[in-house]
Formats: sequence, C-alpha cells, structure tokens
Amino acid sequence: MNLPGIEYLSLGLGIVLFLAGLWGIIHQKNIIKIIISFSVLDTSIHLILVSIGYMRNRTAPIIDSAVSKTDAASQVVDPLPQALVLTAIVIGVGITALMLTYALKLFNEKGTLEIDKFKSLKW
Amino acid sequence: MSYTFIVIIMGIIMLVMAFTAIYHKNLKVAVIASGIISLFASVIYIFLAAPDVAITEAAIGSALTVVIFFYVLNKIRLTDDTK
Amino acid sequence: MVNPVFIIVVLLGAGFLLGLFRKTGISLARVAGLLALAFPLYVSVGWMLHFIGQTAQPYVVYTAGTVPPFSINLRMGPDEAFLTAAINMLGFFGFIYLFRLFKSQGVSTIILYLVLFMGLNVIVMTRDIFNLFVFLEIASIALIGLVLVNKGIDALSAGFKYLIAVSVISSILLVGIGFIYYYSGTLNIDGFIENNSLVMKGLSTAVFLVLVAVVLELKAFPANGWALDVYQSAHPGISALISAGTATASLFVLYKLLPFGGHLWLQVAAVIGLVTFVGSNMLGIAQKNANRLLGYSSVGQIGLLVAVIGFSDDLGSHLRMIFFGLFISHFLSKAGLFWLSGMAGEEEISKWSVLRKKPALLLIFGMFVFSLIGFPPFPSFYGKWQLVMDLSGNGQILWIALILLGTMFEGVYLFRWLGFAIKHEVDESKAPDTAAEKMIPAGAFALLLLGASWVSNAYFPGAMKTSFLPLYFILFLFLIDFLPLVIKNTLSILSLGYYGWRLYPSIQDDTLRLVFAGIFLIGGMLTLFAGYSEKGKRPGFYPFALMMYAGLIGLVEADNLFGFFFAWELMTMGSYILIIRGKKSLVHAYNYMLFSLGGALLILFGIALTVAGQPDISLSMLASPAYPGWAYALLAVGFLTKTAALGLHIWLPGAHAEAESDVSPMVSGILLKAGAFGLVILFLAMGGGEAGRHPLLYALGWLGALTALGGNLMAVFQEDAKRLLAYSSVGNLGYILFAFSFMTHIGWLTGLTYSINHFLFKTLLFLAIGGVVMRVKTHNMYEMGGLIKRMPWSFIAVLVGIITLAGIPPLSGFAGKWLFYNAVIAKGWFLQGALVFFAGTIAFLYCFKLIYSVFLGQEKDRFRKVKEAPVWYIIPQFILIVGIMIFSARPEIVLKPIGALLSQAAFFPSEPLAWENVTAYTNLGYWSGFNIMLVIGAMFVVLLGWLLLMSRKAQKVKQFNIVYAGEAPFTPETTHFSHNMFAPYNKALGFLIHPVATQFWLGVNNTFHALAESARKIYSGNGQSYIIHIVAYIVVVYLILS
Amino acid sequence: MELATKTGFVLLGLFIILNWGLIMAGIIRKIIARASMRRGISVFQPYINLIKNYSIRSQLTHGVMFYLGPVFRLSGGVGIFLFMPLIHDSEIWSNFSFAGDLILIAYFMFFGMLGMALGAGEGGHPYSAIGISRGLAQFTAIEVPLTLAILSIAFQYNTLSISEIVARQQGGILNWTLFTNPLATIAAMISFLGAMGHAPFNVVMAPQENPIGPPTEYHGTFLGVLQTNRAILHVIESVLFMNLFFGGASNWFELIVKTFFIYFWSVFVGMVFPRFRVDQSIPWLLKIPVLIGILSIVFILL
Repeated sequence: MNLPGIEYLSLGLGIVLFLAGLWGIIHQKNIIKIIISFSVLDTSIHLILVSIGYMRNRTAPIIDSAVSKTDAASQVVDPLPQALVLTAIVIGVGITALMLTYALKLFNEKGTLEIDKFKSLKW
Repeated sequence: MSYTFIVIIMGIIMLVMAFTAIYHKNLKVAVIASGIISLFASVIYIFLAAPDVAITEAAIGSALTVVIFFYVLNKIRLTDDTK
Repeated sequence: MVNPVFIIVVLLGAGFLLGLFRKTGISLARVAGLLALAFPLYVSVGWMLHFIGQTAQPYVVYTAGTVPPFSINLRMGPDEAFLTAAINMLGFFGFIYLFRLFKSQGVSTIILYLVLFMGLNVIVMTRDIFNLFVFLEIASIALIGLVLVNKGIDALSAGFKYLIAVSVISSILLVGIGFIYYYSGTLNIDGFIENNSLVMKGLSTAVFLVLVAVVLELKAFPANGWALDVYQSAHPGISALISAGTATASLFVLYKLLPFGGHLWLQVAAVIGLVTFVGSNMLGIAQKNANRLLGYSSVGQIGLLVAVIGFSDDLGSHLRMIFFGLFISHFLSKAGLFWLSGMAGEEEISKWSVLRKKPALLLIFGMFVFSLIGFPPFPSFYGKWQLVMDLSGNGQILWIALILLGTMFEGVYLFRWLGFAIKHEVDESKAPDTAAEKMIPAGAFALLLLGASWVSNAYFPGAMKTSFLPLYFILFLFLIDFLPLVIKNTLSILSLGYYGWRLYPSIQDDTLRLVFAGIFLIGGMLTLFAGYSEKGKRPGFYPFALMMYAGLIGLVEADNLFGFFFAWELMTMGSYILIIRGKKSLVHAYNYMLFSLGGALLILFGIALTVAGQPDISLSMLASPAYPGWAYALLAVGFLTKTAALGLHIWLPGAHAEAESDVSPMVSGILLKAGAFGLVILFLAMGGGEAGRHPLLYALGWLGALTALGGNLMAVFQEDAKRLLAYSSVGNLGYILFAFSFMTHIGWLTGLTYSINHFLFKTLLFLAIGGVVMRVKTHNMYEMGGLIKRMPWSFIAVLVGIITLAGIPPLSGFAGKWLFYNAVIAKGWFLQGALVFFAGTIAFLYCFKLIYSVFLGQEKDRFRKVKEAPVWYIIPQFILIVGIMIFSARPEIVLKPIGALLSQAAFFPSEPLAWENVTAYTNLGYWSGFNIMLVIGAMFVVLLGWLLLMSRKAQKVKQFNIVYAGEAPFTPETTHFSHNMFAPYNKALGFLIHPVATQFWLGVNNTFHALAESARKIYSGNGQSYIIHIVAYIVVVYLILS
Repeated sequence: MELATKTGFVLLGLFIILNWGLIMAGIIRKIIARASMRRGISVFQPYINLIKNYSIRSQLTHGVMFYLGPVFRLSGGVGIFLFMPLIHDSEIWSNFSFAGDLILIAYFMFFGMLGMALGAGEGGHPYSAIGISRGLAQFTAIEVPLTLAILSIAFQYNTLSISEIVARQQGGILNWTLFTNPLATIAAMISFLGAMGHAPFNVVMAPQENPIGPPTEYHGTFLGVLQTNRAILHVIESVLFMNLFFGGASNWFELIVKTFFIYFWSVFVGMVFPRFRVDQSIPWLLKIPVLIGILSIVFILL
C-alpha cells in the first residue's frame, strides 16, 4: 500500500480542520463556541503551515551532533515556516484572549452569549 | 510508514475532537476538545521535524489557551447563576 | 534624515515605558504619548520633504545585518514617505482629538494607540510579506482594543464582529502566505516579484488567497457589514483612525502586493473597487445615521482608490497624481468628518443643523463634503478629472460610467446631509462641542485640505492656465466676512468691475464671449447692487456670490476644457450655497444640486469622450471628439440640466422662486446663461453648415420648442409671482435652445438676442418682484393687488419688463421675435416654429397676470401702508431699463458685430443679415428698430396729448367707486379677480402640464431608495452572516477567476 | 419724400380709414338689424355716438393706467395702420411700412391689447378682468392658425414684406393667395373671426355676463377714443387680410369693397353660429384650423 506522505496527510487534516473551524464560526450561536471554533481554525492553520514547510527525509533545523554546520542546508527542513508558525501561535493566542475579553464584556452587558442577541446595529 | 499510521489515527481523533469542540453542549468539554486538537497537532509537528513549534503549540496553543478559556468561563458562570 | 527604523523604536519604546505609569501619571503619559507621536511625524515628513526636493534616494533598512531573503527589510521611498507622513499626521492630530478621552481611559488606551500607529507605519514600510501579516494583526488587535473606548453594547458587539471577521480574513491571508513561501521560497515582496514573473498553477491559488484577503481587509462590497458596524458605534475619534489610517495602510498593502497577481489581478481589483464604490454609495442613499453613512462613504471611497490601483496599467505615469488627488481628499475629509461627527454629537443627519451655531464648523463641513464629491479646487477634482480622461484614452468607457454613477450616489446623500446642516431646523437646546482639542484637529485637516488643493493646483499640468485671481479674492472675502455689509458689497462690485476691465482687452475681438462676459459681469454688478438694502452682515453671502461669478466669468475666459469644467463646477458650488440661503430652499437647493451634479458628471463624461487621453485639451478639441456621437449627446444633456430643458427642469421653479430677493435675479437672469454659453461652445465646435443637419440638433430643436411651450404653460397657472417668473425662465431658455439648434446665421443671432433680452428683462422683473415681495412678505399674487399706487417705480419696471418679454414692438423683445421668424422660415422648421410662437402668445397671458394681479385690481387693506421697494432695488432696475431702451432703439450696436463674427468662415457665412443704417435686411424682410421706436413714440405722445386735451378735467375717484351690481363692495378681496385667473384655459389645455417629469424623477428617486433600502438588508447585524458574506465572496471571486 | 408730406398723406389716409370704419360699422349694424327683422339704427349712428362721447363733460379716472389704457389701445390701432401699406404700388399710401414687415404688424396687435387690459385692470371692476383674461386666453388659440398661415405664405412668397406679398398676387384673380394657397386662407379666415369679436368667439365681451366691463367703466372721451380705435382697427385688420390673401388693392375703391366683404364674412358667421365658451373655443381652434394650417404648410413644402 502506497500511503501518502505524512506532510500530505497533515496538510489534508489541516484543511479539513480549517473547514470545520470555519463551519463552527458560521454555524454556532454561542459566542464561546465561536471562539472555540476559531481556536480550532487557528490550530489548523499552524498545521497547514508546518506541513507545507516539511521536506521529506530531512531532520529538524537544529544544528547539533547529528547535523553538522556545513551540511545543514541539505539535511534540515526549511526553518522559516516554523519560525512563522511560532509567531502565528503567539498572535493566535493573543486574538483568542481578546475575543474572550469581548465575550466576557458582552456577557456582562447583556447576560447572554447568543450572538443573535447582538443585532442592534444593522443596515 | 509507521509515522503515517500514527498520523492517520491521530487525525481521526482530532477530527472527532473537532466535532466535539464544535457541537458539544458543555462548553468545558468543548474547550478541552479544542485543547486536545492542539496537543495532537504538536505531536504531528514533531513528526514533521518541527520540535520547537511542537513545544510552543503544546505550551501556548494548548495549555495557555485552555487556561484562558476556563478563566473566562468561570467568570461567566460566577455572574450567571442559572447555568 | 532620521533612519525610519527609529519610528518603530520610539513608538514601541514609548509604549513600553508608558506601561510604567500609574493612573495618577495619566497627564504626563498623555504628553509623553503626544511627543512620541510627534517624532514619527517629524521623521516621515522630513523624508517626504527630501523626496520632494529630490535630495534623497529611496532608503532600505536591513534588519539583522543581512539582506533579504535572510532578513526583514523596511523601505522608505517617496510613496512610503508620503503615506507614513499622512498616517503620522493622523496619529498626531487624532491623539489631540482624543486627549480628554485618554484621561478617563487610562494609560492602556494610550499604549494601544501608540501600538496601532507603530503597526500602521510598519505595514507601509515593510517589504516582507510575513512581517506585513504580523503587523496587520497587531494593528487590528490594537484597533479593536481601542473600539472598547466607547462603552455600551453597540460598540462591544460591533467590535466583536469586527474581530471575528478580521481573524477569519487574516487566517486566509496567513494560509496564502504559507503557500506563497512554499512555491516561491521567499517572503520578500521584491524578491518574489523578481523571481516569479511566471505564475504557476499552485502559486496562483496562493496569490489568490493573499490578494483576496487584502481586498477583504479593504472592506470590499458587499462583504463589509462588519466594518460598518464599527464605523457607526466606535468613538468618532477611533472611526476616523479606521477610515483614514488603517484603510490607508491596507491600500498600500494592496498596491505592494498587487503585482503578485499580474495583469489579471489588476482587472480584478478594478472591478472589485468599482463594484464597491457604486454599491456602497448606493446603499448609502437610504442611510440616515451620520457615522454609518460616513462608513458607507468610506468604504465607497476606498473602493474607488482600489479601482485606481487596478487601473495602474491604463494610468501609467499619471497614477500617482490621480491617487494623490483622490486619496488625500478622502483621507483628510473623512477623518475630518468623523471628528466633526463627534463634535456635532448628533447621529441623525437631519440634526446636524446644530453645526450652524458655529459657522466655522459648518464651513469646514461644507469643505469636506465638496472635497469628497470632487469639486474644485480640492485635490479630488484633479484626480477625478485625470482618471476619467485617462480611462477614456484607453477606451474604458464602462468604467467611467460606473465611476460617475457612484459619484452621483455619493452626492445624493452627502448633499442631503449638507443641506440639513445648512438649513434644517435647529434644536435650540443643543450646541456643538467646540473644545480646543477637538477644534484643532478638524481645523488643521481643513487647512491641510486647502494646502493639498494648492499643491494640486500647482502641480497639475492643465491647471496652469486657469486664473486663480478670483479664488484668492474669494478667500479674502472669507477672511473679511466679519466686516459690515457695505464694505463687502462695495468690494465685490468693484472686483467684478476690475475683473471686467482686466479681461476686456483679451476678449474684445471675440464678440460672442464679450456678450456673455457682459451679461455675467454687468449683471453681477447690478444684482449685487441690490444687496445694499440688506440688513446685518449677511455672513457667508459674498464669498459664494463671488464664487458663482468667478465660475461664470471663468467659463468665458477658459481656453481649454479643463478650465471650462473647473469654472463650471465653481459656479455650481457657489450658486448652490446662494440658493440654499432662501427661507424654504432646503428641498429646492437639494434638487438643484442633484441636477447640477448629474449635469456636471455628464459634461465630464462628454469631455472625456472628446479628449480620450490626448494631451491637447483646448476647446477646439470639441470639433473632433474621439467618440463624436456620445460626446456631443452627453455634453448637450449636461448643459441642458443647467438651462432646465423640459424633463430636466423640475429643480428650477423652486430654486429660483424660494431664493432670496436679490439672488433670484442672479440665478435666473444670469446663471442660466451659463448653460446657454455651454451650448454655444458646443454647437460652435460641432461646426457650421454641415453639422446643421446633425440629428442631435434636430432633436434639440424639438426639445427647445417643447420646453418653451411647457415652461410658459406652467407659468400661466402659477399663483406665486416668483414661481411664475421661474417657469417663464424655463420657457425662455427653451426659445434660446431652439434658436441655437438652428445652426444658421440668423438662428444664432436670434439665440444671442434672446439671451441678451432674457438677461435684461428677467433680471429686471426678478428685481422688481423681489422688491415687492420684500415689502409685502408674500409670493402669492392674489394676496397683492393695487400696488401701483404704492410702488409706481416698480410698476414701471415690470411694465417695461413684460413688454420686452412678450416681444411687443417697439421694445427689444420684438427684435428676437423678428429674427426668430426669419430663422424659422429660412430653416423650414415650421411646426416647431409654430409651437414656439404659440408659447410666445401664452407668455402674454402670464405677463398680464403678473402685472395685473400685483399692481392693478384692488388694493388690499393690509398693504395700504407699504413703501416703495428699496432704492437699491430701483436703481439697478432703471439701469436695466436704460439698457433695454438702448438695445431696442439701436440693436445694431450689438447685433452687427455678432453678425460679423458669425459670418467668419468658421461659423455661418451664408445668409447673412445686412444692415443699412438702422434697418436690418434679410432676404425675407426688413425691420428698423430705430424707426419703429420713433414712429410709435411720436404717435403715442400725440395721442396722449389728444386725450389729455379732451379729458383735462378728469376726476380721480376712490377705490370702490365702481358700478357693482347696484352696491359698493365691502372688501377688496371679493373684488380682486386673480386666483386661478385662467381657469377656462386650464380646463382646455391643463392636461398638457401634467407633471410627468416630476413624477418620473420622483419615480427614479423612489426606485433607488427602495433598492438601497432592500439591498442594505444584507447587513442584518448578525456577525455570522458577515462571515458567510466573506466566505461567499471568496468563493464567488474564485469561481469567476477560474 | 419729405417727412412733412409723408405725414400729411398718412393723416389723410388715417382720416379716410376712420370714416370708412364708422360708416361700415353703421351699415353692418343696419344689415344685422334687418336680418333680425328689426328696423335698426341710423347708418350714421357711430358718428353720433363718437361726437356725443367726446363732448361729455364729466370724466372720472381710476388711476394712471386707467387713463393710459385707451391711449395704448388707440396707439395699437393707429400703429398697425401706420406700418401697413394700403394701396399696391403706391408710395404715398404705403405709410411707414418701410420700418417693418408682416411680423411687426402681427406683434403690434399685442400693443393695444396690453394697454386695454392694463387700463381695464385698473378700473377695479372684477368683470373687466374676467373678460380680459378670457379674451387673452382665447386670443392665444386664435393666433396659432394665423401664424401657421403667415408662415405658409411667407414661405410661399419667400418674403415677409407685405408690399412684396401684394405685388406677387397681381395679374389676375387666380394669382390671389386665396387660390394659390387656399388652405392657408381658410386657416387665416377662421382666425379672423376670432380677431373681429363676433360670434362664435365673442363670449369675451358677452353682454349679459359682462354688462359693466370696460365699455361702462370707460365713458365719455375714453369711450370715444376706444370707439375711434375700433373703427380704425376693423378696417385696418381687414386691409391686412386683403393684402395677404385677396390680392391687395390698387385703388381706394377696391380697398373699400374688399374690406367690406372681408369684414362682412365675420358678421355673417356670427349671425349664423352660436357662441363658444372659452374652454370650448380653445380646443376647437387648436384642432381643425391648426390642422388646416399645418396642411397648408405641408402643401407648400411639397
């Protein structure tokens, strides 16, 4: 059986999770649920980014005894996407936290977390 | 090849968790489910030769996020006695 | 020059340091924050000045000590310098605006503010796409944090929706960035563009994701509900930052990234931008909430700018100039408007009349509104002009149409709003907030707008030839507005005189221009004369009156199309403000403005189709337009909105009738000639002889005839004296249009004679009736009566006026009629001619009604003590009467040179009108104004003497000494036959004046309102549906692209 | 010709026209009376009326315009006379027609009307104003077929000069516009009915509704002036139609005969037909006579 490489698997997984998260954002009425969905979406993006940065049969971009400095360019995976993901994770948490702050404030204002109840502004 | 099977199994679990996270009525369960997705993702990162990302994801994406969620959920429950 | 990286260092450092402050140190923190914001302003302005002075080269900052792709680099080029200067300007003044607010909000808000502007600066400067993403996120988070400044559920829920939407969009952006890196191996924008000129399959999807995310970030219509809510609910100071600040940065992101997508994406951007521009502005029509309306406008303007970027291939080297013009107007005006919104403190646009308590605010408001629509001298005028010209040069006609349509929609709501501010009832209990920290930013941006206008003027290639002397004088009048009326009025009159004296040598050989210049300048001086009778300072009157006259004379002076259009818009702007000054003018001025705006846009379109991108924009280009049929038709219709041709006339009666007493003659007797002059220019360009058979001219001939009939017929049934005169103007302009469309020598003589006559008698009549109305305080003729005894001088003026109007010999009106017959017979347009003739006899009916109902019949008790009209009204009237007399007795003084001019080879050499002393000959007949005058004068005197001799003992009797069914009537009212005077006529022909045009335009209005009303229901207020919009938008764009 | 001589002949012509107008009015009234089985007034009754009115002593005026109204009115009548060539190819009887052409005369008719309207307007009696408003309204409709006819013959003869139009009709009765352009003549003659103020277009001066309009307010000398004008106007308008459609006149006798029959045409129709209300007469005038006028132009163009 010729299975696809893990980078493709995880990429596919990421895309499915992305869609699932998006679906949750669109479909769930509870604000906390929306935020949870967003966090799923966020994770899925990280997964996608890491998997497209992966190069088969290479090792982690850490220069130690296993990988010499001189061979690094041909032996390790591209470190840049990983650096991006690190940043993205931090940003994602920040945004999740901000969303939760909003959720809390919204709840304090109106005593509910139903997003349909916050439609005073329209048109 | 063994990695592949592990990834497939983890992927299935993650999808189930995603379903749970989105559809489970209990918010706490949902939060934990989303945390598990994050955690499993960090395992996959290791397979994908990204250990540093894996560590960050586990610590921040999974642990810290869940903590924040619970903090806020707590606050909401405190003010809302009915739930 | 300071290294731009210090912008980041200082803002970030200040942010961290401020974190150390406690609540008690807030005052210090505020000052520190302001200083921190002053620094980047200083840096970027310094760079900008160096780039302008060409003493600097684009500078690239390499971080981490290496070059890309191994590091992130920032670039400081001319574009970046300008945009960061703008952003930091906003940051600085926006901070001042929020100064008091920060005190109650605490240090954290200041930190957010600083972080926001650091983010915006980096977004502009960075050349690394991931870095871009990071700072977009940082800016968004900071901004959403700032939204929380406004307490309450609205801001909260709006902020949350915004947050969700931005998160989803940036997720897509991030995925796209990841794929771009995967396929291209670089994150550096310049490197990517260099290495990937060929777009691969997978890469195109990646590029799609990035660009569509950027477009969505720019609030593409209709996936922009999330942004509108924030505009509406956030603190106006914050909304200003979103509209002017983040949008600016995002625009530049699009500009940087758009080369990724190659030519295809340019087109996509153009389409998306224009759809946004038109769609958003259309939905704005139904909006009444000020901040949300500004949101719609903001989205629309950004859409236009996106489209401009999308057109960059077509615009070539003009791109920067066009972008500058449109951008800076939007930037300054929108920020200023949001700030004003905070000062007005009113959400309903109808309540903005509160601004009237601070005229300075109203002035600034008007500036911002006119600048948004693109009136001169504001930069957007230049931008829009060049954009339209260049697009037409590349054959993008449909795009022009969309741009103009969107502008029209924008005008619909902005002018309604401006009208409310100027004219709507004021709630006495409220006053605008004019704290210094709010006045400074708004005032500063208004001044910057003026400065930007000056820059546009100075650097715009075509503008050099436009005379700016009048503009400086108008500015001067604004500055001395506090002085007494006498001084301002005298100065204004003198300035018109001086300008005429200065202009005369350059146009003395061009009789055609001389005639119109005479009408505009002499007419202007005479009508201004009446202003001496006004009480008080009449604030705001003179600058706009002079603006109108400057525009009018500019039309005459213009030797290129740009100058012409510039003057046209100037005139429109001035006259709008003049008209809206009338007591009940709100609606009428609005109608006037909409028709004028529509007309101006059509003219612009017509000019664009004429010039089509060629560098030569002289008036002679009209002779050989790139798209003759369309260009001529559009120009003609544009001018016809000003002459109020039938169907486009519905604005005129109200606007002219409800204007102030001395404004009515200005707008009716003089302003209307602008349209006539436009037609003259147009028809002349269409060429003599051959073009006389142009089908357009035939159609215009019929239109003129029908206008004459319709206008006069409607005048007959008016009870309002000024409205009667206004409808009469419609009819008379119909004659003029009819006569010009003959395209023959005599036809043109007729048209010009009519123009001169109409100026003379309509100015005279409006002045006279205006004087009467001033005294009796009503427009209704049936309420007047018998005023001949109180106002004999006005009566004489009206008598002369109506004799001229009706074309009765010996006065000059007959000259027009005589020429008219000759022209009709020579041309063979008998049916139209008969129609116009019929209209002429109908004119006789309303002339009688006017003079009888007002001056004859029964004197009313309450008017027994009224005085003669002010002497300042009487003097110009009698000057005009002298003018009429001279023109009647010696018409050849004027007509001979005109005839000579028309006979020149270029125009209408054939069938000239010969003069033998005082007698005019055509091959049909002859007419001698002087002899007729003499004969009739002599006869009249003889007969008068005869009657005087025979009835020298005639005894004057009292008012009710009449035979009246055996007894004397008790009240004058029962004996004054005036109301519905021509009832049998109405019964016979009233069906002809069924208000078809009014109903049509009402229908158009209602349709668009209903459309906007139902279409904006997509903004349901549900945050999730906004996400669905975003997703659907992406899917649709993708499907269309693939 | 010297101005003095010219003026002398003009005054003489005016005198002849005035007398012929008065006599014709008398004759016509006699004919009407006989046709209605009455004995009627003396043929010289108009002279008697005129003399009586000029010699009435008590004169009342309501104001300046009231006073000037008759002057305007008479100026209108005399003015038309002054600009009208009377006899074909005769310089001495061409008056001041060199100063203007057909259009001048067509428009000068308004002069008197306006004066009358203003004078009566100041008289203060509402019935005057009612009569005037009706008259003006109807007049607008009357003018349309007349204009079409004028345009038609101006195009036919390619001139607006009345003398020229007359000259072109010389050389036999078949050269008259009546025969060369019958449709224009019909249209114009219908207009003539309206201009002369007989039925069916005389509701304007309807006696039973309007017993105290201008004729009553204007009395004495004022009325005398108006009667003078009426005598001149009826003849001179007949002269206009004679010149335009019936070949003009080459001597005074021809002029008298032709004007009599032209004027009689309006009297005849007035005897036969009932009266229109204004709101009836306007649509009627704008239908059939206008159609005829348009047809006449179409025929000329063909």
